Amino acid sequence: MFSKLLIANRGEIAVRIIRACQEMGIATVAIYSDADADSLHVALADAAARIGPPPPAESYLAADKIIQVALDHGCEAIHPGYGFLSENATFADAVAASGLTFVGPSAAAMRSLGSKTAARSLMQAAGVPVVPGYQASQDAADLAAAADAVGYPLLVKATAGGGGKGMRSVHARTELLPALESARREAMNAFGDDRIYLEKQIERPHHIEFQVFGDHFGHAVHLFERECSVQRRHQKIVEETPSPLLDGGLRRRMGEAAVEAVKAAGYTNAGTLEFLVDAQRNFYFLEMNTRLQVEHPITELVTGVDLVKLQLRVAAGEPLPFVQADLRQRGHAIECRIYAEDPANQFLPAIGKVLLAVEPVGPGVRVDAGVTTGDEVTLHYDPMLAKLIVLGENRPDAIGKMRWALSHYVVLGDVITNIPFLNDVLAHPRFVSGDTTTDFVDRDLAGWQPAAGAAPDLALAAAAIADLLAAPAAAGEKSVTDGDRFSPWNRAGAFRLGGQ
Amino acid sequence: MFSKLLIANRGEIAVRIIRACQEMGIATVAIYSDADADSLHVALADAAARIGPPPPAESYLAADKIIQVALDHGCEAIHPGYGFLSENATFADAVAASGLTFVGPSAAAMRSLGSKTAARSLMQAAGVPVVPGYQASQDAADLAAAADAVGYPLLVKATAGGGGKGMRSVHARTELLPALESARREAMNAFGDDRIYLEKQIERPHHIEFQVFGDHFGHAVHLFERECSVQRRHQKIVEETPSPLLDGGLRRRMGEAAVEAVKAAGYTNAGTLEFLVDAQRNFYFLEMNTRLQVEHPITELVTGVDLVKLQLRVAAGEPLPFVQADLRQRGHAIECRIYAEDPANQFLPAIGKVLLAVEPVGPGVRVDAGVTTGDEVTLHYDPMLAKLIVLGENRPDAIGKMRWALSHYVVLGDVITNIPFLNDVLAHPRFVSGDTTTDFVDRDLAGWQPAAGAAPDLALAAAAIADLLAAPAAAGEKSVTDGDRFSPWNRAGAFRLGGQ
Amino acid sequence: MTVREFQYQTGDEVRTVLVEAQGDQFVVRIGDNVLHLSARLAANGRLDLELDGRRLRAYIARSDARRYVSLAGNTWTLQPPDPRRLRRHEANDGGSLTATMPGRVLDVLVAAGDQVQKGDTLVLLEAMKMELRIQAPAAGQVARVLCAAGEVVERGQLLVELAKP
Amino acid sequence: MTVREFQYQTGDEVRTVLVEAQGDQFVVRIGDNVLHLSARLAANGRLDLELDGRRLRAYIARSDARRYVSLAGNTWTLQPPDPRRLRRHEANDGGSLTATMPGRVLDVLVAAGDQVQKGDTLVLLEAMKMELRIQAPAAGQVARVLCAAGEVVERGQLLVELAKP
Repeated sequence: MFSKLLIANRGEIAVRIIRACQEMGIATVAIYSDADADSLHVALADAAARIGPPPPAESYLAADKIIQVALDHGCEAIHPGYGFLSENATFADAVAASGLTFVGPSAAAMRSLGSKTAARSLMQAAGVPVVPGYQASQDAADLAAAADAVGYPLLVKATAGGGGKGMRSVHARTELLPALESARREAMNAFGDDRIYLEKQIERPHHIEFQVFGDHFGHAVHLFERECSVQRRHQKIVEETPSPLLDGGLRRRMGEAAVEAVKAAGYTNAGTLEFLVDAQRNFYFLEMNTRLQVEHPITELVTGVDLVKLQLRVAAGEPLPFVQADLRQRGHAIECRIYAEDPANQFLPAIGKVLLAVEPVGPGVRVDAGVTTGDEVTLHYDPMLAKLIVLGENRPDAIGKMRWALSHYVVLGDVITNIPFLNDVLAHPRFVSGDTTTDFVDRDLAGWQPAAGAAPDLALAAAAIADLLAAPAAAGEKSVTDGDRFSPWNRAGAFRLGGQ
Repeated sequence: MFSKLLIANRGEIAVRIIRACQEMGIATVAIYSDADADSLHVALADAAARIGPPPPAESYLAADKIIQVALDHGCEAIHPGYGFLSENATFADAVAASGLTFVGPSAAAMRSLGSKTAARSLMQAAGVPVVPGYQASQDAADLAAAADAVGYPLLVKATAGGGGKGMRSVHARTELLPALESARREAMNAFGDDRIYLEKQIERPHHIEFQVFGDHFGHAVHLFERECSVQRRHQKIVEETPSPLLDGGLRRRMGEAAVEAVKAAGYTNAGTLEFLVDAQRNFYFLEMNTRLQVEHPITELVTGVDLVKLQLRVAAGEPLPFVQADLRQRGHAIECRIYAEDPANQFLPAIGKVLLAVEPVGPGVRVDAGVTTGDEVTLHYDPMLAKLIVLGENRPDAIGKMRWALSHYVVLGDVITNIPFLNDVLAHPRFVSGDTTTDFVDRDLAGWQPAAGAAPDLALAAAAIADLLAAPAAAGEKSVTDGDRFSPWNRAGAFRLGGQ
Repeated sequence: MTVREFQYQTGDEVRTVLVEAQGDQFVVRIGDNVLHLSARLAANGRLDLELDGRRLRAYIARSDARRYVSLAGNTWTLQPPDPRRLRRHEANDGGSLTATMPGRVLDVLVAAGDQVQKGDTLVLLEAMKMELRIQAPAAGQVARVLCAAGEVVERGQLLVELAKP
Repeated sequence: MTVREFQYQTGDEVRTVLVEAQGDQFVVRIGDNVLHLSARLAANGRLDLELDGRRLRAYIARSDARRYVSLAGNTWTLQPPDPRRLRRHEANDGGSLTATMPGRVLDVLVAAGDQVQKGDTLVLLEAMKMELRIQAPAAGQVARVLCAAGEVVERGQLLVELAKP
């Protein structure tokens, strides 16, 4: 096993990896941009190195600098987390070339499976159904012609993409060119690669993905599915496993297809095959993520496997410690992504200081947080504060536990969060019945507004009592009776601002 | 299901039950003594009622008052937790007589199985081996004669006992009478019942217990074992499951014996059969605890069953939702009891204010805490602050996780904790090899002293920097140079007390 | 008994709260509503309340100007009752385009005097690797451009003013 | 640069700590040891330290008189350097019996002037439902009894003084 490892990431996933390393006795080196000098992942690591200014291209995407830091600190491996450099084959090559271990698949496997377009070709060859699309050319005229052939509505997607970045939904030919341009710019900015491709939009699908794992001895398994149909802006916000849609037969067929694909490609380490499943339970391969997923914890909870530790073990050359038959799902897990964003305003990101974060604590409740009390949410990165994950005995139990946990998750400050929205998602009849498709949020929660409205009297009373307790009447302050309430004396309250 | 429930307990178990109720939508009523008015279980409940002054007899053992509070608040059930009234059949009868549901076994089953002596008789009749002993008389002369027959060393135990209270180890005849007297006084004080009995001391046994559960439809299952051999003052401090001692065959035989006993007695709800297992893997029934155990979470983590919720469901008349074949152990769970006590001074209780408690947070780490930042540990009750519980993929993984968690559990204040001791237990070769018998702490950790000793320079530096940051030089304070360091000006530090 | 007065703005309303304290018992008057509460400040910003036998846990945080209250899973931000603030909000009529998220101005595609059609993109904003188009809500003429490429803008900040056609 | 001086007692030693601060950089001198640290106070009493490229997380709590430090899983209590305190500790010679835990005195079984044998129980203490016997460490005569049944005593409080025989 490695004795020292660099984490080429930030936020909750860096924290998650650092903790796994600490348990395994692996020393950790964190990296940070100027925006993150005081953040949690930096505080928890054994050592930390500044990489550069806030923009990702100059910090968390600065491959050469990051590798140099790893070498300078005597690291033996680099864990890329998700996002940033995690699916960058050039980076994986450079890591290997510098004599370090990249915790993930080989660059070759990454190229053949990680590229959305190459993976589609590979799957088609292996007989796995794929979503109809076009990926032959980057030329605008070719793309326009192909779009007509595929038919609208369709999706413009970034070849190097993930997390909904560089993705645009196009409903008519007139929208195509602006969508191509905007998607390319966003893709270049996020991944340093502006290639795009087209994909037909499947009508109201479920988004269901399979976790796979391969080792260096030719063994591969899947760790079952994750249902990720609750999305906004093409990005998952609630995930669960098992999927309420799959039955044993479909689960087995999809899992076997996933394992076959992984074995055919000689894929090692953790990966995820995303599928769309339509109303007739046809499944279509969508893309492969050649890295750890954000939503990996729900798989950990129902399978009992620590995926980050397994990544490290497999990267260090250990064989998978189980075969497919050893694995089974137990209980029901749900993850909610706690974002700094405003669900009442197109889910646009919010920024500000987190003055107080109180994470829920209880049996079966797990919080993977990257941001906590005192931290600043800035413009520069993904606005996810934390992942709230629960394991229940079954789906209703897990929903009850998640609603409890959401109601007990306190985030105070100028930063707006999606917690009240998530609570309404969990309470929605379509979610409760397990009948969510990827258009659920757009269709059924359009125009969502927080129920809270103006502060009720009890909240005002609480604020006033807290203000009073924070600044009790000064020793010299004149005592005033009820009748005197408008005397200037009792206007010296801690929160007396402005006039009436 | 109940709509409102009273929790006749305090501390972490009251908190645990309140949280389960909140998830299930059951309103909660807490009770408290004057010593607990500001404690966590009171803060979390939907309503709370003062019962009386701190002594248990006037508060948490005041059965009539507690039942009256439950009636006044419109409760439908009472959960007794563990300790206090949880194994008091008279209380269970009184609860039932007042029209409320007692969350636990019937008073009849409690009498036949909960009494240590009645249970021994019942087990003997059912062919389950019991530890040789004497329980025929309370007369001192009879007991002395019986002690000679059983042979020394032996144990004096309280008939109503539990948690090591009212228990004395007697190595020679001269020690018997003082031990009887003292055990009786402690038993009377703790349980309101001063009856005692004698039991032969099995040489260096493992203490292994089985979790059982019965419903009102004649179904009963076991939820596997808990290895509880790490004890001090006859009280468990570290528990784990699976037991490193049991193999599949012994586990099955013990589990079947446990289920048979439960079925024979018509036992309902949660219970635990404690066994001693000697070096030859003979097992002897020791006693039955007719309630939830402190260490129930490790069973929850490896079986995926929420025992508190199951208690509530079974008490409300629901059938067990599984059969024996559905249950299996997955992973390895360990619990450490975090006590306010001084392991370097006979594990004697410590008191004081917890100025800061920071519980470890991470995947597979669970903290069931009853005491947290700002709480006062008083003289009056059991000095357990919290239970630290981890679930690992296997035993070495769980040990690594527990050591990580112990190292990240911060408790600051005058209150001394056993955390450094627990860390040394987990690191001990006998624990690591799974070879702990009930004399482990006394034999292998006798004379334990904390490694910490006097504060190292880095700790002093941290204190000084914190003091400086807490009280930076006042605006009017004269700036002094290095050469002036002994000028009175820079002696105005926040922590300047006394002279040299 | 000492009475303290506090004022908070929530939504568009300014509310006056009068508090009398006696030990851990409080009488709070808000308009005609009189609440008899017991309250105790615990660690970590938690305020334990009891009202008519019902216990509640509030969490309170404070910045210089604002109060943040969490109660039963909901969160409210209380503003200081600043009349200028109120007026500024009201000034946001349909002819002005404000930043709907905090971010960096990627590009300004119009200049003062330009004629624009409904749906035309006026400004491109970016934050957290996400791009957002600020589009014209109706046809009109650009009266003023109040931002420049590269500038960091706050949520609600005025970016472009349109003159009605 | 401003230098501040702090004194802490740990174990039996009083240590003097000199701290120079410049922003988040600190030079700490303890005896001959000079530490160059960067430090930042985070939420919840956490102090993030960096020393020679190694990052450490300390937690600090303070009462009126004491400082409590947690570092790498260990905890230390720092006392104020009070010379009277030191003397009182030293006065605890073998002839005095102190409470080994805080608790309530259940019973006092001896009176001043009594002859006792080694192992005789002098006082019964009780706390958290646990009973503890305070026994004579050697034969001798009871010089003074300093507690009474029902009294609540602190850990370390003198209960009985024995005169050496």
